[in-house]
Amino acid sequence: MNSLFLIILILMGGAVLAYIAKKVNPMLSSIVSFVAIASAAAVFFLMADREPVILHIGGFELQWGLNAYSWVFGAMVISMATLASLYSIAYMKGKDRLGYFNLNFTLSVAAMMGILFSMDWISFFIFWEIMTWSSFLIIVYNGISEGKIGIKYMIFSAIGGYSMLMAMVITKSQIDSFLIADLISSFSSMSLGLQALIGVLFLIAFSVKSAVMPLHVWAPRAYADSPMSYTSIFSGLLSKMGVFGLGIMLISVFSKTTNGNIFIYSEVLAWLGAITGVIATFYAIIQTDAKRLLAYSSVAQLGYIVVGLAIGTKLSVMAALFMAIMHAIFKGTLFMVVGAVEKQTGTTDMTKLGALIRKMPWTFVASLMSIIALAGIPPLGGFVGKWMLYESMITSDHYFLIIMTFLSSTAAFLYSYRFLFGIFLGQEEKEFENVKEAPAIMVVPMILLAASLFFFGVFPGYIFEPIANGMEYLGMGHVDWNMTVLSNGWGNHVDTLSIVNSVLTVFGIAFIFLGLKNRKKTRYVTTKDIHTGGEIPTENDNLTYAVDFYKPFERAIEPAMKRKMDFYYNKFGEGIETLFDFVRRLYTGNGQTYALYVVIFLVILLIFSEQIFF
Amino acid sequence: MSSIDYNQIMSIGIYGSAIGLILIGLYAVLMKKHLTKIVIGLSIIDAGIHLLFVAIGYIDNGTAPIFSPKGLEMMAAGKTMVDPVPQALVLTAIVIGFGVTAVALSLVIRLYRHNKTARIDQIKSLKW
Amino acid sequence: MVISPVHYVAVPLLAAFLMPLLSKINREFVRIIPGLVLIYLGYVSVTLMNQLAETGTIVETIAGWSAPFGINLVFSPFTGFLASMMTAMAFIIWIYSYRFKKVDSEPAQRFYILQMMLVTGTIGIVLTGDIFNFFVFMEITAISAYALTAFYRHRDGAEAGFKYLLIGSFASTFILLAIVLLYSQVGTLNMAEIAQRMHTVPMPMKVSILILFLVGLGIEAEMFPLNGWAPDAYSQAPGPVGVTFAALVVKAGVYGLIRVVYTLFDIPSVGEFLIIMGAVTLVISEVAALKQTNIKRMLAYSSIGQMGVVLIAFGIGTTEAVFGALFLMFNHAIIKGLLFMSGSYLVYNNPEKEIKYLSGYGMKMPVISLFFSLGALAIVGLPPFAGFWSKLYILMSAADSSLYGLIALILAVSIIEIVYYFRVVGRLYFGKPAEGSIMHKATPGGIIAMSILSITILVVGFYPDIISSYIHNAAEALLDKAQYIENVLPSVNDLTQIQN
Amino acid sequence: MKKVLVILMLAVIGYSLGTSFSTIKFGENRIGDPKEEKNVAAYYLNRTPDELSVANVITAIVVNYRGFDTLGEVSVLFLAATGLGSILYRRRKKGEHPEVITKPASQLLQSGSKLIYPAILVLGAYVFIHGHLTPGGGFQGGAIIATGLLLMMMAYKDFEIRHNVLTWVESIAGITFVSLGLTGLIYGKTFLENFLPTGNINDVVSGGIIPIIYIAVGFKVAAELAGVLETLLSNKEND
Repeated sequence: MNSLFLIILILMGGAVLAYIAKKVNPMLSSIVSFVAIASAAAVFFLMADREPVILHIGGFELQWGLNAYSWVFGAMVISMATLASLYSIAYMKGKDRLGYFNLNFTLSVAAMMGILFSMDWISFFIFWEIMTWSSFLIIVYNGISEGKIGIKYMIFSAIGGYSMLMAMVITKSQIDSFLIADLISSFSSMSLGLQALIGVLFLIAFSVKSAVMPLHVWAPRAYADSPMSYTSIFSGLLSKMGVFGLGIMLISVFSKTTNGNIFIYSEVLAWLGAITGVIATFYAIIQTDAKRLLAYSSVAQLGYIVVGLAIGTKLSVMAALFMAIMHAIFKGTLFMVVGAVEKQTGTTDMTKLGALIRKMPWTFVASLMSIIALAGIPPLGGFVGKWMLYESMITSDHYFLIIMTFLSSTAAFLYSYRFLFGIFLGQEEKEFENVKEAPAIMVVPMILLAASLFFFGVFPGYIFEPIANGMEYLGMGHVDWNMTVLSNGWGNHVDTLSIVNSVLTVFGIAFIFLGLKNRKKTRYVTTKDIHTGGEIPTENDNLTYAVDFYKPFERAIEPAMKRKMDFYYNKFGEGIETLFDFVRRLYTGNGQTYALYVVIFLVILLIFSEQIFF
Repeated sequence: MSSIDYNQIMSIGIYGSAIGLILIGLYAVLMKKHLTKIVIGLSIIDAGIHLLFVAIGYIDNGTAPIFSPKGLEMMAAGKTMVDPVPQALVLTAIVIGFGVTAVALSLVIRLYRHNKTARIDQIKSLKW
Repeated sequence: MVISPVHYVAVPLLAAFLMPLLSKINREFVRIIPGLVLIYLGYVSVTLMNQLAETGTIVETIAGWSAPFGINLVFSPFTGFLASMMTAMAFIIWIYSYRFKKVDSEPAQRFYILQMMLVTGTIGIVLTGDIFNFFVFMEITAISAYALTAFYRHRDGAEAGFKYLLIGSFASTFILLAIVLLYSQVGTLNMAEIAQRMHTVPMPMKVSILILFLVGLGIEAEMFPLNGWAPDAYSQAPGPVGVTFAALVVKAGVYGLIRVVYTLFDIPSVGEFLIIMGAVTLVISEVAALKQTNIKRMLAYSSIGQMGVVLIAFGIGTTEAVFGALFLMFNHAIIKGLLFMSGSYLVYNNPEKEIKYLSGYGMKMPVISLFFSLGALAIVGLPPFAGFWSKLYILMSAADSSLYGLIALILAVSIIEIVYYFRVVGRLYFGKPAEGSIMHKATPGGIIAMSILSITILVVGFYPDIISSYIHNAAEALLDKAQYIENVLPSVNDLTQIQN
Repeated sequence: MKKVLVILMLAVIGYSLGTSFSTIKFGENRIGDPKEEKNVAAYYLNRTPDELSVANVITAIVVNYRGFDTLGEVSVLFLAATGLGSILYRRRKKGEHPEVITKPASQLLQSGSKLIYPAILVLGAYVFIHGHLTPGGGFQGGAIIATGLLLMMMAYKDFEIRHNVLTWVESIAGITFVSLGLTGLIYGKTFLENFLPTGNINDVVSGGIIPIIYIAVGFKVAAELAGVLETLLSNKEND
């Protein structure tokens, strides 16, 4: 059997088995799901063959295959998913409807792998939609806000999915083939109008999943409301499917045309990505809930990735793909961290939490590493990506974009700090006295991922290699890379290894110094322990540092934040519903009116019979 | 000459009255508020159509399509038989019309009992 | 006895006449007999479909008079497909309704008779090759439908039944009038012969007849603005009857419309008319469905909307479009059947059938809720369920005819559809359970019936080829008018007369 | 306003129906010479006397050529009766008589109906037995008989048609019809095909299965109409 087929089969079968296993034992369900994903991962890494497999379904020829480009994403998806499902065993322990959860969890992993294997639009769309509804079913799993965010997610996904469907049937009618390769090769032979139409439709489709403004409004709540073990792949991987599609469209398809219209799309998309980055960063800063903070931060990060893809030079695409992988890892880790915190303390509100560093040290280490990567500080992975992105923007003269990106990535320090401080540092709260470290099953994936961040930060070449192959497959030509050295357009080199060495040295010295200095005199107090200030706090005062953490900043940006995109969408939706409600009053309930409609219809047909039928 | 006139008069008379019946029935269905009157309107429409149907089967100087001794005699006298098909179909249509009317009346009874009124514009608990 | 298409009508009728007698022996017979009849008809379907593959279209004459003179039943790949589908669906509905009502009271016994005759009428509509016979079967369907709609006395069944009857009478009036005019023009009632002679009819007359047919059959096919009766009837009829309406009766109406437009008449501009009317129907009904609070009405409007899509596809009229339309009819039968079945159980003890009382039922009635959710996913056309393929084919055919605006419209409306279906699904699983709602445990028959439908949805979704060859033959048979005429009237070889 | 609209619309419908029918000449011979068999009507007129030996062509059409329609028609009646039963069903208390009317009818009606009731029944029977020879047939005869029953129901408070009897009559008549059709399928080749000798035209026993079917139809129609009338009449408004 073809290994691709086998992978999908294992995952789908695992999904169904997990659902059935729930009837035996809830725990077993999670384990089945993990085993399925892990064995799929084993098959993927050990024996994935790149021969396309052809299926005949419904009169269509479906092709599944694996190429260098999809391998990059496939490796990322399947390994992240394995760790997330391992984490999920402990995280979901004791919750209701585990069968339901694991079914959808495994299904969405299967769907993602399916998307990456698809070489034709039909299977692409099928897996795309499976991914959509399985993730929808998980978003509503917690039942928060009575399914409203679920509906929003579904509407936006449907807009995206149906844009893709429309684009692909139009493509089919033009070139008589559903193969992605055929679209790439014959895109330039289509008329200009169709090129524009198909291009826009595909871009909408992929932008929705990668949460580009103004199609992003579903993302923050959807990320925050799902169970964290799923969010780590929802935000880390599902959104990357949009990036995957954008890569194909922006690089392979659009580059085949010579006219300028398509260029505008890329430019517009780059701008949208940058704006998304800025806005989402600002929103992330003012969140008090750790989940929301991370969710907005995800949207912002996706914005950078889109910018990189849209600029479309070798370096920028490399940067975007590198950041995509890094983002999957660090954001996956961070959501796992939040999940662990939520599991142990029961809340993710940063104004309540604090000083968990001593209770959950391993979790802290993992989150520290990820936050460093997120903020783009060397020596971790995020730095390399950002460096390349800036450099590519400078070399391609997108100066204004640089300003925006720089603004948002600097502002990202604010929320990174808030996250770290709000949860792990500061003073202790009484109610969290007995909090313990998360179970090993949860800690291990987090630490593994954090370690990989460090590793890839030091040796980015291990990621450059597959990315470069992928880009070559997409038709970008050869890309220059080195295991530890970034070469840039000016002839200079950025040697990551030496940066790492120097940073480590500085850290090491500082650490030893601080350790020696504070050896014995540390005294830990709770937030209520402020008698030195002469005040006696009441039981209900929330004195955590994280309260009003960035108050001046919030006040500064408040007017701009007041009107959310979301607000306009809601108003629009309400307006539409009112209109629709009005329309349905056509059905008055009076049988005679219906009879009158029939006669009116008949009379209209009789009067205009010549115009209609002759 | 006179026969043409006669035909025209007959055609206007018969078609006209049949179409008239249909229109009267339609008017009753569309304008009358009482359920029973609406049912009567439906029956009137049916009657008009049946009349039309039989009328298009008529042939000048036609006789009933029955091969009884009398009928054979008339045929020998140069009369043709009228088209039997519409008559047969109308028979079916009448019976069907009866069935529908019966069901309609029973529904009217039920409606009257349920809603304590027989005015169609007051019976609209199902709407939108 | 030789298996022939006439069994589809004769055997149920015989059973219907027998049932009042047999019920005096043992009341259980009333429930069992329809099932036995439908099993037999299933056997007939299988035999005839096999025979069809060997010999081609089966034309069954009645009373020994060949085609234009007697009535005939045509079992072509097209009608055969529909008849077999309806038989299968009717059997599933029978399983579902087996324990639906206790047979202690007289109306309960009559329920089963009426239900069986409703099925017989729809199958007769599809099979007959005679326009007046078509009318008769339509009335059989209609009268049993009126009576069944008004079956429950504690609901507003009578109101819905009366509206249905009022509009349905209009339908039969217009169709009968059209038949009168048609007979006066072509002197025959056989559909094949009418098709053959249609080119002799002067244009204004032809158009008048067509308009009457369109209005009359449009009522049965639930075309806007002729569908005022439909939501009421669907929502007030007993559960199994609602399923029958969605799965069989509407299909028969659409069949009639399509048969008239495609076979009887030769006016090409009807295609555009159907597209426009289909689009209007689609939009208005889905819009009306969005804010429904009554789940059965919501399903009814959704059903009408789907018929709009079917009309659009038939209006496009290419082989691929017709294929898509027939596929959608099949899918709609199984999926909407599942939705109505599970929906009826969900609101069983809820006299207003309000959606808001469904909160949290996913925990209390997990199996039924799962069926409903599966149906919801499938009906909006999400892969990998059955509904996706038909939607894909219809969109592809629209794209081939360069109707991009239409594609956008269908997809935009699908988003509305997603909203209201997923609202219900979300509420089922994630709303807080309402106070004091009483569950109704599903009968084993109900579970079996819904399982069969769910499995069909999944199987067709994953492997549509299992059904697509039949549908393909059906689409070709429908479009090949000359072949139809030749099959029914073998003596006429002069095909030059036929204008396509 | 609505009235004006409706009248205008009716005028349009009337106008277009009128123009349609003005092209159909009243009394025009559209059949042609029956011998040429140009259309179905001519065919029926030409073949009926010889092949079916039925004098009344309409009966031949109704029962044989288009017998399938008639079967459908009978089922419509059956359905109407059944449907009525289910729509208007009321649970009766034990031993309670279905009271048809509240006030007793006048002496005139009572005596008169007693007098003509047998005559009506005989007339009805005559009409459907001679359906293949003279105008009339099963439907007409059945309707006549039902009229007689209606008369009695109106005249006498305690006149009751036993429900069981109606059920038996209508079921057996219906079964006869379908069984004859199926027998045709077995003996001949097609449903409802005539398998009996046709006899001589204008004899009472002629036309093969046609008279048998028509008699069955007569009984069925009578039983069903009576059933419908009984259901409608016995439905007092007291619940």
